[in-house]
Amino acid sequence: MKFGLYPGCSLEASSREYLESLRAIAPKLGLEFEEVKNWNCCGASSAHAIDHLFSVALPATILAQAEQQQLKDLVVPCAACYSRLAIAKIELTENAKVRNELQAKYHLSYTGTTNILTILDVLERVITPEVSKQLPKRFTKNVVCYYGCLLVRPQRITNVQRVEDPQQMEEIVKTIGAHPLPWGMKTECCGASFSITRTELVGKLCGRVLDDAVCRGAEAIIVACPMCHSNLDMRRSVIEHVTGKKYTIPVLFITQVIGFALGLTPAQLGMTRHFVSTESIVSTSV
Amino acid sequence: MKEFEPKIVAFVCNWCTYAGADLTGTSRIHYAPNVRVVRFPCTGRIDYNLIIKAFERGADGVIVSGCHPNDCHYTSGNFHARRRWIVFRTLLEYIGIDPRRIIFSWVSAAEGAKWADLVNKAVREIRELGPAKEFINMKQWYEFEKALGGFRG
Amino acid sequence: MLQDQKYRSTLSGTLYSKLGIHVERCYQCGKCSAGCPAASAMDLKPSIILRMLQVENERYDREVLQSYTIWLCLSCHTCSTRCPMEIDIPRVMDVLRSESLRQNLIHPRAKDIVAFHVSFLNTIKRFGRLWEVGMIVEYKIRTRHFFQDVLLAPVLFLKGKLTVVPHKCVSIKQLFTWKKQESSL
Amino acid sequence: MARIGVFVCHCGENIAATVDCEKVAKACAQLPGVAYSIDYKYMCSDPGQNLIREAIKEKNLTGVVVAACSPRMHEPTFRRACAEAGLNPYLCEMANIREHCSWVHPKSEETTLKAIDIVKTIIAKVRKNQPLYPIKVPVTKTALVIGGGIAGIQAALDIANAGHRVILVEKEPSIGGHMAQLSETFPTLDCSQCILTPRMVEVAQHPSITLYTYAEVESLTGFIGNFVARIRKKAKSIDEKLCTGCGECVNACPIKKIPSEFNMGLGTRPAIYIPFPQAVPNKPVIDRSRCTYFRTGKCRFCESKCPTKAIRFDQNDEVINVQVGAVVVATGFTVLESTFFPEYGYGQYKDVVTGLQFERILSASGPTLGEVRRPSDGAIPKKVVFITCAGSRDPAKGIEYCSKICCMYTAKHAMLYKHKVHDGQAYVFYMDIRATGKGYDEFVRRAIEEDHVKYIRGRVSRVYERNGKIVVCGADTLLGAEPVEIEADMVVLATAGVANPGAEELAQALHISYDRHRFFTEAHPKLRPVETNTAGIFLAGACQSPKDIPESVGQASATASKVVALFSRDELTREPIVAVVNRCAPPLYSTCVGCFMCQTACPYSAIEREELRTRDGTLVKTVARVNPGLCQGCGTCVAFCRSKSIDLQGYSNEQMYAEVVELFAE
Ligand SMILES: Cc1cc2nc3c(=O)[nH]c(=O)nc-3n(C[C@H](O)[C@H](O)[C@H](O)COP(=O)(O)OP(=O)(O)OC[C@H]3O[C@@H](n4cnc5c(N)ncnc54)[C@H](O)[C@@H]3O)c2cc1C
Ligand SMILES: Cc1cc2nc3c(=O)[nH]c(=O)nc-3n(C[C@H](O)[C@H](O)[C@H](O)COP(=O)(O)OP(=O)(O)OC[C@H]3O[C@@H](n4cnc5c(N)ncnc54)[C@H](O)[C@@H]3O)c2cc1C
Ligand code: SF4
Ligand code: SF4
Ligand code: SF4
Ligand code: SF4
Ligand code: SF4
Ligand code: SF4
Ligand code: SF4
Ligand code: SF4
Repeated sequence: MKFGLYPGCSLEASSREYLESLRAIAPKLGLEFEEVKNWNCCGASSAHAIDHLFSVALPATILAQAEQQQLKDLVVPCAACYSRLAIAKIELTENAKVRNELQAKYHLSYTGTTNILTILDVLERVITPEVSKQLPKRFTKNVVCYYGCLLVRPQRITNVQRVEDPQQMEEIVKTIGAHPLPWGMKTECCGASFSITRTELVGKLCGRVLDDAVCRGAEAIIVACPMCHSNLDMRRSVIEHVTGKKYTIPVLFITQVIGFALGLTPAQLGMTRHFVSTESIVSTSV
Repeated sequence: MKEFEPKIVAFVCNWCTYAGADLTGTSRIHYAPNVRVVRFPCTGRIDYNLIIKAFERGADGVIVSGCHPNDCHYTSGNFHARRRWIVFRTLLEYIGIDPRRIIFSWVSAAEGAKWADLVNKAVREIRELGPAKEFINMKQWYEFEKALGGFRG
Repeated sequence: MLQDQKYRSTLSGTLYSKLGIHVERCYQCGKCSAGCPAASAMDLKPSIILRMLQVENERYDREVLQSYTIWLCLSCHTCSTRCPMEIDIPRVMDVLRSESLRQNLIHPRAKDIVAFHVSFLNTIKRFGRLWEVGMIVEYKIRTRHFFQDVLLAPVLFLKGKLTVVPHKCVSIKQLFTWKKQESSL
Repeated sequence: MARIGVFVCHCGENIAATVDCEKVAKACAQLPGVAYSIDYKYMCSDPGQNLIREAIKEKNLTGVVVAACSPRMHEPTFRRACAEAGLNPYLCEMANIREHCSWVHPKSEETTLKAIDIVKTIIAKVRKNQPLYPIKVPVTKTALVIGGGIAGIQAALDIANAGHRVILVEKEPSIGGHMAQLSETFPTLDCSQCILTPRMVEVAQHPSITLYTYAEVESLTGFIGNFVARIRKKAKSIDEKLCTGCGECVNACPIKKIPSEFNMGLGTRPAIYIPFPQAVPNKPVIDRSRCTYFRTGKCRFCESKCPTKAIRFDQNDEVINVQVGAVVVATGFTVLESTFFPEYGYGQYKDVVTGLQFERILSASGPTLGEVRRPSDGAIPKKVVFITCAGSRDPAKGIEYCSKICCMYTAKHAMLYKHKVHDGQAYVFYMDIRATGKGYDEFVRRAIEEDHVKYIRGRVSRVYERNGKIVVCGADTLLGAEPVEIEADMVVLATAGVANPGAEELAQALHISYDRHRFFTEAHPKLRPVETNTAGIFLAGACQSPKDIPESVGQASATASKVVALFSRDELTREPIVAVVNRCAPPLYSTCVGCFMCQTACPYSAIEREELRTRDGTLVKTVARVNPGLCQGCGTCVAFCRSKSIDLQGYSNEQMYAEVVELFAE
């Protein structure tokens, strides 16, 4: 199955293990990616914090490029980028004023033919019951799936079912043998882009997430967003400082756990890049 | 020179606007004498052919007024009237009647003053438009009616 | 007419005429403030912001633009997802931020957040993509938070998470030239 | 040639001060068809009316125009006078030269001319008036009451006690409705069962009431005074005549774990069951969808245990047609379930319950026998949070209205909880407290002041489970919207009152209208609150909108008085202001082309289809026919008919055109 791919900035830098693991599992799942050429940053939370039209212009440039490459389905692994692109797509298709303005200024000819998909949308399609039966390993752990905000909200953009208690990630991890636990922090915010400017706030919000995960008996937190990951993993010392507690629970990208079940090594999946050791979970899995 | 005094026909419903106009009387609020009231049970009863007829016979303006939305004595007659009016409006110019000559309003049984205002406003506006001398091509109108699928019995 | 003019000049007038957001709809249930992850750190809770906008007077409009809250909003959409009156609060915050910037009413404690956004956008402006090293250096210069996160950097580097040379993409240069000319909403 | 009499009234000075009445009378005398024209000081006085009566006789009048005050004031007076003199009353009309002329214009030539114009148009109309005769329809003096909640029970008893027959149809195995499920009732805290059960028994024993439980109305045809209802009596699988209600069968049934509807899923029942101990009738039914015998063909334990051999596995549904003269719809409402609330956990948490479930928990006959114990582990909850407006006043959830009863029952719940768990703490999150009945606000104040229930103004954002506690995240909007987090043992949602699942279908079967929330609509919100748009069908209780018991009962008695008033006569007389579709000689039969535009327009579903046939029975065409029992005379159909085949008596096209044309006649 072939998809367009927009990696986004953080997948090339602070969360490169996400992209590495995605690229590692792709051939085994029959996935092929064509990257959007010469892509630019989507603007993340800074552009719309400052200027709305501009926050549409950045992703619109990406979408126009994707369309030029005739990428019908564009997967955007970063939840933040996904959200920006999806919002821009809706603005461009529904708001004629914005569309015309952008068209006039940069001759962006975006017609809205590209579907924008999250990583979950893609994995859901390829991890069929057949595939799951043939997996060399099983990831039989108690896990909690953490969606954060942007994979589910605003619902108008994401069209996700059960917005307060989504099940898409759970369904995927179940097929590789994991036991997803019900928990209360699934869609709470991790502090997102305040990682640098308000680390304390991030520490507090992530503390609640880790706390609930641990209380429920989870052995790992599964995520599908680089921001969630870096806040929960990289900012662990801040979290511990704010909450005054120690947490050893590892945070894994969904692509990494799937990679594990496909028999890839932790190094191939970039797990060595994590701040919080994944040793425990990898060594005790079968 | 004496000012032009328009002749205006008001098609009103029995339950709201007619009663409202009664209240204008009981409150002794004076207003322009140019309007003649024709009473209907409901604005829903008002056939646009009657409006055409009024113009054909020399009216300079027509007021159509009934109950406020949701206040209709017959629950929905006024909605039907409104809907018909929207269609009718587009046909008016076709037969040579300035749509501004028809004034649609809601006057409830408690709005005596509003009735007086409505009449005065109608007289003022239609006086500005001048006498209705536009040629009314009735033949064209009847053809139109026929084209709409009906026939005049 | 005068009334209309006055209405348009208030923030809620702007929100309504430009975006169709009707702040009058807010009936002050407080559900947004109740679920907002950043509320505890905010000076004015989201529902209070809405209330102040409803009043439509200069003083409150100014206080709103000077608030810390608008910069603390994470755009997490928790509030709007649950708001019974379907008010797009994060979008309101977007507008308030750009208005606060335009009128230069930024809350003193939020200056570093603004600096972050500017550094971020400057990096994109220069390279088309985010280059974290470059951005953080600029941010630190702008805010003088030189020592924040210094311990993190070497680890990041060791983990291969910091790139020393920026990736480049130049196709969006023109976005910025245009942006300078008219920073409209 | 018409012979019309014109009577111009001075109304003392009221008219004569500005209008030259004599001149009006003289001008009218010149008009074609006018046989007599006179002015007089007070037309409505006895001598004035006499003047008319005598003129009718002496001058042989065929029509009367009284130029005086508004017809809304004295039309009945003068029509009666005409009738007394032998003239069909509908040949008399009034010209309003007082409210519409003398009172609103100064004394002037012009005012008099306007008065003449006004009288002229009415004369033109009267020239075209036809004698009309009041419509008479016979009345079947039996009422159908649909729904056996408190509203239906009250209506049935009131009608039956007035001496009329009642058929009460209830879809569940027992009557009682939601009131039977309640613990104690605000504002007096009397026990619901105690005040309801005697009424239920009275219904069962009343000689004039026929009770059909486990039954539904499938369709209703006919019109006021003359309805035919088709009722499906679902098979109960027992012979009610033989069954003594001993309950042996119920004990015998091995299928015991079916969630009990009556206990809102908090308890269980067998496949053969009596919904609750005080049920009326107190006889079981077999739930065929759950019964092993009906599913697999084996079991019949109940049958073997029945001492009177009353079980009937082979019973079929029975469909009966009944003739009734009036219908009272009292099918009540329901409340949203907690699964409706994503932010409160989609009903996943056992200790997040609805108000109705909490009623069962509080009820002495409920699953916990009246002890407050939470569903998950039976522990006594020490901290209970009540969340009001759950789903109500929430346009995002599609319900913008206030459910009206929940503020009150929440105060009641918190109070009863405190009475039972003295060391417990109750919190109520609210947006507004709507306690507008007699003694209602005092009741809420008591909860706050005497029972120390903590009221927090704010809407809860989220509820989730943590370490066996239910965490409630709210904000106190009276403290600057400061977030509040409470770790509760139990949460009660005052979920919105909504229409019954089958409300729409029932409304369609009965031809009554309903709003976008599927509550049935009244004919007029202020002045006809218990009637529907369909004459002869009335509304009682919460099927119209959420209501408390006093209101439901009040409305039920109001419907009963309407029904009894209807039944007080053998025949119904109605104003003949109704529409008619023309009929003419063959080969045309009618100019109606059968487009049925009129049918789509009629707000009262008064237009039916009629097949016109030749003598030998071949179909000529299908045309419209107005059911005069249903038509209210709005005339909307007339304006819709392009072939001008339907006309409104009293306001016919001929009459209306004559008025308009006369205005401009030279
Ligand atoms: C949690 C809660 C607490 C309350 N506490 C109080 C209180 O303390 N005091 C107070 O005054 N009020 C209280 N109320 C309100 C009270 O329950 C209602 O006012 C009352 O039940 C309305 O009566 P009803 O007969 O209109 O409707 P219902 O009680 O709903 O009865 C309707 C009946 O019609 C039947 N039915 C439905 N559809 C059909 C059909 N198609 N054919 C035949 N039958 C049908 C139903 O089975 C039911 O028996 C409370 C309500 C709730 C939800
Ligand atoms: C400011 C205001 C605004 C309102 N607005 C609305 C509204 O918008 N919509 C709405 O639905 N309701 C409204 N209401 C409520 C409405 O007025 C009442 O519901 C309604 O008038 C009650 O009617 P009633 O016949 O019970 O009492 P009343 O209207 O008070 O009539 C009682 C009659 O009895 C007479 N009377 C008194 N004592 C005696 C006696 N001993 N012997 C003989 N006769 C006696 C009185 O003179 C009076 O004529 C409003 C009320 C107020 C005060
Ligand atoms: S949730 Fe919506 S309605 Fe409630 S206070 Fe916030 S903005 Fe207003
Ligand atoms: S979008 Fe902003 S205001 Fe709304 S809940 Fe998130 S942080 Fe709070
Ligand atoms: S009939 Fe009317 S106008 Fe004449 S005296 Fe009586 S009230 Fe006055
Ligand atoms: S036949 Fe059905 S109702 Fe009777 S005992 Fe068996 S399961 Fe129960
Ligand atoms: S055992 Fe027979 S008599 Fe007794 S309740 Fe059951 S059916 Fe009725
Ligand atoms: S009655 Fe009270 S709790 Fe119920 S919807 Fe109305 S305001 Fe909310
Ligand atoms: S609208 Fe006129 S022609 Fe059509 S069905 Fe009705 S009566 Fe007949
Ligand atoms: S007059 Fe009104 S109620 Fe009567 S049939 Fe016509 S539309 Fe229906």
